[in-house]
Amino acid sequence: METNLPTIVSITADPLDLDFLLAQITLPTTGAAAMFSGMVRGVTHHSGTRQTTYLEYEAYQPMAEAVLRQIADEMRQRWADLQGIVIVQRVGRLYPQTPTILVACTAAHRHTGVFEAARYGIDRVKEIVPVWKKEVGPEGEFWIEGEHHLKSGE
Amino acid sequence: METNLPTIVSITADPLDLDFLLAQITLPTTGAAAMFSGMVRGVTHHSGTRQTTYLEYEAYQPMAEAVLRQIADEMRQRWADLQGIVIVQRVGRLYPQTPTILVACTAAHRHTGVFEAARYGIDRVKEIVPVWKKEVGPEGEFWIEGEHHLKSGE
Amino acid sequence: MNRVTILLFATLRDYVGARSLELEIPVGTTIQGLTETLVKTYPRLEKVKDSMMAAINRSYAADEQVIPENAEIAFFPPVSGG
Amino acid sequence: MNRVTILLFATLRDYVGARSLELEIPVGTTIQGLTETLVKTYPRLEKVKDSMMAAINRSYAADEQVIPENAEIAFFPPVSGG
Repeated sequence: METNLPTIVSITADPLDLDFLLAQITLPTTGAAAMFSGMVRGVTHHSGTRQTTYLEYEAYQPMAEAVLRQIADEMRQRWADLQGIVIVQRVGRLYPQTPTILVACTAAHRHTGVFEAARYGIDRVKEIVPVWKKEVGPEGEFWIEGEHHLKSGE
Repeated sequence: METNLPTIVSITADPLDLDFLLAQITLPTTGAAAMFSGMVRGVTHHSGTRQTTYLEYEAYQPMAEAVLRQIADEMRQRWADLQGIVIVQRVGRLYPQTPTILVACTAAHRHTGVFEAARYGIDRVKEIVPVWKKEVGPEGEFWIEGEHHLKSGE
Repeated sequence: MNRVTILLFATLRDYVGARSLELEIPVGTTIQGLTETLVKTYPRLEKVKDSMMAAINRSYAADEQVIPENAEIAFFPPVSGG
Repeated sequence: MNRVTILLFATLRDYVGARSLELEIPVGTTIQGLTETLVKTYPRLEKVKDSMMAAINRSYAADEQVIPENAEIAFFPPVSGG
């Protein structure tokens, strides 16, 4: 694994700047990037319709950044052609239609696993990164709990 | 197929603004976006190393935009949960590390085919959109030809 | 006769030496027929004619397709966008 | 005795009523032992203790893991980021 390949992981209260972040992982040899972004839903259709006024994201920041780095390492182990990786989780009070996370990875060509790697990255973020969100809406506020219970070794 | 879902297709000489384009396809019900971006490689490793000074992209613009719209329709037919779609191809003189294309699609959740749809979109762009690029480097200039020969019905 | 506009892209433009041509062709001419006419006039097209793609009025057209009146025809090599 | 810092997140913070605690625990205490101690002191944790996750010094820790000296322990519910 080359050590000079860019890996950017961060828990931040700042807005996500996709163009800037993508530029950070675009090398002279880069030809392809796959990205995933999640947003706050203002309206959720799921056994009825729920309105969300905002989400309040909280992180165990130092551990969360360490786990993001672990996920980036897992991506590199599984997809050896990856060049740059970005995993940035935004925290704080986030309103509907605001991007909350970016998982992005680059490679020389698109048939190198970039799509699978980005998908793996967001799946792992939702499984193991210590971040929680409280949903605030017209019917009050409640913490959203993940469904993933860690197995030993994760 | 709902008709008020945003579909943005364009052949443009302007820089791609990912944050802006993503916002255009983020609805109140949107929770996930998958994106693909391609960039100009300055250095290509492929049976030796090739340097690229810049690429000159040319399009048969009205047909290219019609074909982009056709590809967006194909994506919607295959992945019924898609909300917004962006396919923007940049043309003109583009230097290494510059994004040349964005294919992006949104949905309420990530397990809706957004990754597969974005990948399908870029594959189709490379197959059927009438755009060509001339590569200019230290050893002169030459047109890059695609490898896809259309079958009847495409 | 049928007056058509022919647009040429990428390498084909270099081989023909023009971005577009205005041509009078017999009514009933197919894409294949027009291709053969162009190859006779511009012999450099000979080596690429098997990979040439054609469009009629901004839609892909097969060799056997008959060219309608006042059509906008385009010829181009395999695409390489993205 | 071993002096440790305990950090609490999300619902657990609400149930305990604090973001962090400083505690003296017997040397050799495991995560499971500390969890039981906390549940006794803060009975509202009872209903969530089976889904509580723990970290020692910013790494996930299993129930049987022994807590080292001066450790930073964290307890939290299943994560929900992204």
